[in-house]
Amino acid sequence: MAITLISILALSVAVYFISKLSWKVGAVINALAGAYLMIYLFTLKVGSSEVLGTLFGEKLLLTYTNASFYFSFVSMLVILAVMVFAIKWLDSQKYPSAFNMFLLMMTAASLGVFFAGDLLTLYIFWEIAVLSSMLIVPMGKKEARRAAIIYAVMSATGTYMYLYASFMIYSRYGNFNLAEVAKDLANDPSMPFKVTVYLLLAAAGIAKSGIFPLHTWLRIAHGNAPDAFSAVLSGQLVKLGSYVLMLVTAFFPTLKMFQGLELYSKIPSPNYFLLALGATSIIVGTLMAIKQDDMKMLIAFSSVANGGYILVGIATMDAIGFEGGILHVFNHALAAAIIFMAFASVVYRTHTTKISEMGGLIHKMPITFISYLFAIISLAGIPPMSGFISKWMIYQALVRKGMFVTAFIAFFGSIGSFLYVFRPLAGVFLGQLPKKYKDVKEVPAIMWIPMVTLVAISFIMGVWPFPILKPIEAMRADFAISPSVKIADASNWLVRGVTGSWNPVIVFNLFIIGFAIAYLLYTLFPKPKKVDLLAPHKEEGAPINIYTGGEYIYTPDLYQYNTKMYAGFERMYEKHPSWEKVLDMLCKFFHDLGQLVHGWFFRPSPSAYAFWTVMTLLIVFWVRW
Amino acid sequence: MVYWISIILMGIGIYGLLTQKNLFKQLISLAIIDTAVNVFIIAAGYVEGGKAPIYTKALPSFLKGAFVDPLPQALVLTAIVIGVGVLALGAALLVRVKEKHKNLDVENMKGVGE
Amino acid sequence: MMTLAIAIPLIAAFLAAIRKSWGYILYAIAAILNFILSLSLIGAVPSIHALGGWKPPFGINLVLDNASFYAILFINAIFLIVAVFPDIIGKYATVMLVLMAAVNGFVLTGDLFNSFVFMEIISAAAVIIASKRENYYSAFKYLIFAGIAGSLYLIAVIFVYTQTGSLNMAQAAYFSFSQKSLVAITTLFLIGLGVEAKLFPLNGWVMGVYGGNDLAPVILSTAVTFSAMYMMGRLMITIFGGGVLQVLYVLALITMLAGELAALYQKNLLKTLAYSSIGQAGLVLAVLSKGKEPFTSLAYFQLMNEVTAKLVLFLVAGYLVYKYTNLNGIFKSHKVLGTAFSIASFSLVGFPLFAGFQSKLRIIMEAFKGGDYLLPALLLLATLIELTYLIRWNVRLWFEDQVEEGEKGSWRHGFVAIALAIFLVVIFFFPNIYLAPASKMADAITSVSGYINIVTSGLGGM
Amino acid sequence: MRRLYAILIAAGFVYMMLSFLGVVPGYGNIDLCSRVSSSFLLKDVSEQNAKNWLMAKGLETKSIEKVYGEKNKEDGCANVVTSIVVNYRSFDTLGEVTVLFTAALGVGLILGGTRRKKYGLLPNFVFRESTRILVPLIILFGAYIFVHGHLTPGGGFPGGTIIAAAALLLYLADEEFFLSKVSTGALEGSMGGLYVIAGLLGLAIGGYFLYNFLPTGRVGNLISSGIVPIVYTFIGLKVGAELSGLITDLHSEEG
Repeated sequence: MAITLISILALSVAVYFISKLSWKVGAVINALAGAYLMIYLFTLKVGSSEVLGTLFGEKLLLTYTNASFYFSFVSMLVILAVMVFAIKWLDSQKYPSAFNMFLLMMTAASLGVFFAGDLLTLYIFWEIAVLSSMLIVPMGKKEARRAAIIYAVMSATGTYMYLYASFMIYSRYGNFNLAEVAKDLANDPSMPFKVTVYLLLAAAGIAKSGIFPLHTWLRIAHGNAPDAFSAVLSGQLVKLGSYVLMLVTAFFPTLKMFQGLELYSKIPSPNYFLLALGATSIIVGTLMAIKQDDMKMLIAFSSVANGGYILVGIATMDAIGFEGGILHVFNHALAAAIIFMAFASVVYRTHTTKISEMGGLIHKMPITFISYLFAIISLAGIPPMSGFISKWMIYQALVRKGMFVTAFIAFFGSIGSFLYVFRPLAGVFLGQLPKKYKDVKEVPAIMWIPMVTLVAISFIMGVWPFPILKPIEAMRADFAISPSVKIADASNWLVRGVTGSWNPVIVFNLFIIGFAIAYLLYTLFPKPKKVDLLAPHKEEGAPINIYTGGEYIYTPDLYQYNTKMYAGFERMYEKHPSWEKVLDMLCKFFHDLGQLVHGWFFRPSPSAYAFWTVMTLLIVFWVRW
Repeated sequence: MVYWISIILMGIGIYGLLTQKNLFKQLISLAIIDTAVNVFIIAAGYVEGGKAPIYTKALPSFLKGAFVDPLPQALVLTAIVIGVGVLALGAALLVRVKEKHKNLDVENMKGVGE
Repeated sequence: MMTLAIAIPLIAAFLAAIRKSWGYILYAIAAILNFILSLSLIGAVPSIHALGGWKPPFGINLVLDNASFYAILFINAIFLIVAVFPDIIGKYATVMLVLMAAVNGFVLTGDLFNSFVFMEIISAAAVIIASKRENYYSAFKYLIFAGIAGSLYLIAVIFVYTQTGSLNMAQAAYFSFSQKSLVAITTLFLIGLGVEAKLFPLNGWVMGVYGGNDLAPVILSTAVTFSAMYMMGRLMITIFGGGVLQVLYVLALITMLAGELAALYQKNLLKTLAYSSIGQAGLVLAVLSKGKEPFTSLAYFQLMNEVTAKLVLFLVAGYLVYKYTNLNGIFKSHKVLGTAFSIASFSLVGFPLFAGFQSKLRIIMEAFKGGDYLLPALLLLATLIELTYLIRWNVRLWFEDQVEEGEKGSWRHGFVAIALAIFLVVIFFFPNIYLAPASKMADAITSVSGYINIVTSGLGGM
Repeated sequence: MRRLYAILIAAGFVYMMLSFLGVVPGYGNIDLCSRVSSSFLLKDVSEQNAKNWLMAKGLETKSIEKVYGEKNKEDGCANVVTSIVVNYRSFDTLGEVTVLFTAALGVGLILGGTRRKKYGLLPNFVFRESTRILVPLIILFGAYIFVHGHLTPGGGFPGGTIIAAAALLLYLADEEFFLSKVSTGALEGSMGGLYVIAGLLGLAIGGYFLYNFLPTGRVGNLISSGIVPIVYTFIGLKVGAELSGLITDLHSEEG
């Protein structure tokens, strides 16, 4: 493992120089490397471990577990798709060589995070992943420069808390090794220490997966990053955060650690705290996503909400909830990746991300449309796509635990997701095609093939989820979360829940039948006639004799139905409190503090220098004499 | 006593640095502090009734209490020269400051933003 | 032999005064000779040189132990690197030669008054260097600051003399001061050295001096800072152990945060980096003030990393700031410089794969081992702030839309910057390149009896 | 208000220094035998056991010895301050010279004029003519001071300063007078270089930098104390040249 990771890291630098000669070759090498890593994952044996090197007298350990396999597999699925996608897409970019280098570097580093056997290794790879991804972000739109900074700062906030906690652990147990630390934590008598460490470690995951207090970077970073890279950000990089959250809540025996702190339904209060954060993220993400006019920001907020689902699922520490949360990692990764790639395809052709400026692209880009359609079905959790199964599992757990408020929030998020995923669907693909896009073509095959492949995988896993549930079950067994319960029952085609079971095959068949009937009806009924938005006018933007409410219409664009699509609903929370403003205030505070320091100590005249010299002297004298 | 004088001189120098708005006066205040330190050093080497440490016909040999400590005097010699160097450098800088910022008064200097 | 480290640049400086046009060539020759000389001194460690043949404590002696050896090696290496840039040095070659002699003397000397003299030469030379590019007012402010500090330092020296009866450092280290006199002496020394060591709130000059031209930060934030930090360790730990170390710790922590906060606010590249070097100095001082072994070596390790990174940053920044008026996206035309700048800033922040990671994480680890939970927390907070502004600058210099047409860059800058940047990566993988010297330095600094032994046993030696 | 605070702070500083004074022996009440300067006075540095000194074991008490007029008394300076400045602690003096050199250099770099600054004030006839008479005398006096530095109060620094005073007088007396910077620079540079070379010669001959390698003669004689008068001559000329150069810089303008 060590050699592979290091050589891929080294290769990434080589790729830069190769890409300088021809970025296409670089992109192909990237894709080949990605494919190799994908295959490599299957050759590794679970449980094997390797020493990467030594640092500060501690061994840097790489351990390959079921969790590593699962998360790496999901990551590689997304990254590989994007890498293939990028072979063509990169010609619309300004920095193809650097993109190739950092993408490959980030890939290796993320795998390193998943393989890490101790806290320090995880930190190192984590930082490399953050750094390399942070350097891709500003290649996007103009706003992306700021996005990269916000991303770096938020991420570092979490990471440094994590680092602090790691060293707290090290100074107490003399060990970074995850397995050992888990054991030590289980037997540690000091509750404040455990809670502190738990929350600090989780902070890294919270920052990375965009859970509530540190979620604001997602909107700006995902929304402004290079389009295809948003797929990696949202589909893969955010999952690093989920991985850390899984480590601290499930791998560390939290149930045992926090015995006596149970708050509600046998969930310890620290876990419950995370769960509450997850629930908050669902609300915030959903409501904010509905408001967005920029399709990428919309999906960015949906990532916040889905990160919340994952966290809620994992934090329940219930067999089915945990599996649901972990399965949701897979589902959301795929869905988000497809959606962002579909958007990237749209932007590749139309050069805009504003929903209200588009429409009717279904006629021009049907394959992209189909991919997007399937992805949002999965994202919104509608059968028969795989997205439904994970959400269903999370609901099952919440209901069984009797956590009705959280369950309600989860349902609410689900309904909200119908609203927000429909907005780009209607605004971008359906409706009227603006005249300026009448020459738009479908993207080349090299770009739609990865999308369609991911759609197919997501679809198949929706019908037959047992292959992907197998490693999840193994993970659950590793973490000893109700090991007696069996959820995936492949022989009976059942996913067993608490209040009932889910038979994806039957449901799929029913859907196929329903779809067949619907299609039949569609073909039988007379076809609708295509008319212009404002029927009698001849040229776009030049209405003749069109009026409504006693006035002529000069701006027909505003009468486009996807302008302010959910205005009625949005009005209900128009004056919502903004967390971003709070964070901005925090930034301002530090900035002002800097100004204060600058003005008081660094700017003034020699008199002030004399003053400070003497004052320091006097203070030292006063303290020490 | 001389200690006191030197320390009070230092205080005066610091007072000057704190209150004077004219840069040249501040430089002079710095020179006052320098001088005060020199006085302090000389005082640290004084022996009651001692003479300058030079052997002459009248004082041909080392008697206890006959000479003051010569080392501080040597140090002061060095310190004075250093003080002169600093003063000259500061004065030269002030010539240029005056040219560039039009004024030596801290509050009326032009172009000293940031 | 070790006197030559001072004599060579000094005689070169005097020669350069005769013919101004020889300045740069003499500087280059002296820098090369001095570097070779300091390399060859490794055989002479540990030894002393009694100047004029007068034994310590009567005469002045130079002490070459592990600490001063590695310090002058590092310092002369920096002077050698700077010698690559005749365009930066310009007509300041003579001053640079004096500065070289003074810094070497400051590090090597084993006599308190002599160290004062060298400190004054350093500050005089530094003031002149600071006045480059008409930066007169900042230079004047620095002069006032250095003047006050020098006076206090001198008073402290005299205090030591009245107590011990000599000016020798080894004797002062041996002498058992009363608690009160120890506090008085160390307080005065703390302020005296604090100005050069950029201790809060004595570092008001830094912004103006480092931010005012391209030569001052390159040499003052590296070689001079290094010598000041060396002297801080020497005086506060070896000679006057105890004293006001706790006060230094608190002040250093404030320095760290204040510097980083001010850098966050700053909009000018050179000034941002100037503040950043204040913050870094605070970190080094805080670790140094622990006064115990693993910390001392880590402090010097961190210092070496920081100085190397800062050298790259200031070289690149100084070059660009005076070439263009608007720096947005300028790295698009200067890719090599940009890469070096980014690597150095990442190293400063402490990202893995770069040298800063090694030192910062070790500091955190040792602090936790020592039961100090405050230093790591503040260090991480400072790092967060540092990351914010460094990333901001990196993004701006790389990705903003370029306003000015890029010109052809200077190969000297590119070569040196990228070589040092690669060196920073190498240090991540082989930290012993810096860590071994740093720990040897720290051993020499923390061992009081070792220092006294070198001086006593070296009596009569070269 | 500002002044009140300033007074308070200055008073605080004075109070602090007064408290610190507690650790210093009282004024005039010091024991020279506990300080190294007693050995400088006795000129028995090389006979002292330096190790004992370092270990704070104190001075080996010796009987009172006649110094003046004796031969081969270590450095052989009658003026002990000079013997410290130029011999025992000659390295400090080298540093001191360097400070002055740096300052002169700095003033040159900062002001950097190439032309005499004219004030438009014509000095009167008496002043101009008397200056012509005085200048050689002043220079002679300066030379006397630094040549006799090892016997009488004074030495290189005062001597050099007196020589520079002659230059100042010339500047004041004559609107046209302008010393060439090349000459002062060459003088100070070569004198400084000679000082270092003298030190290096000591290193080559005696094994120590700044070693006094000449016979020291009889205390109190003009030709005595080895390299001390020679070095003081270097210093005197150097300081004179430097300060003259400084004055030149201050009286010059660009153009």
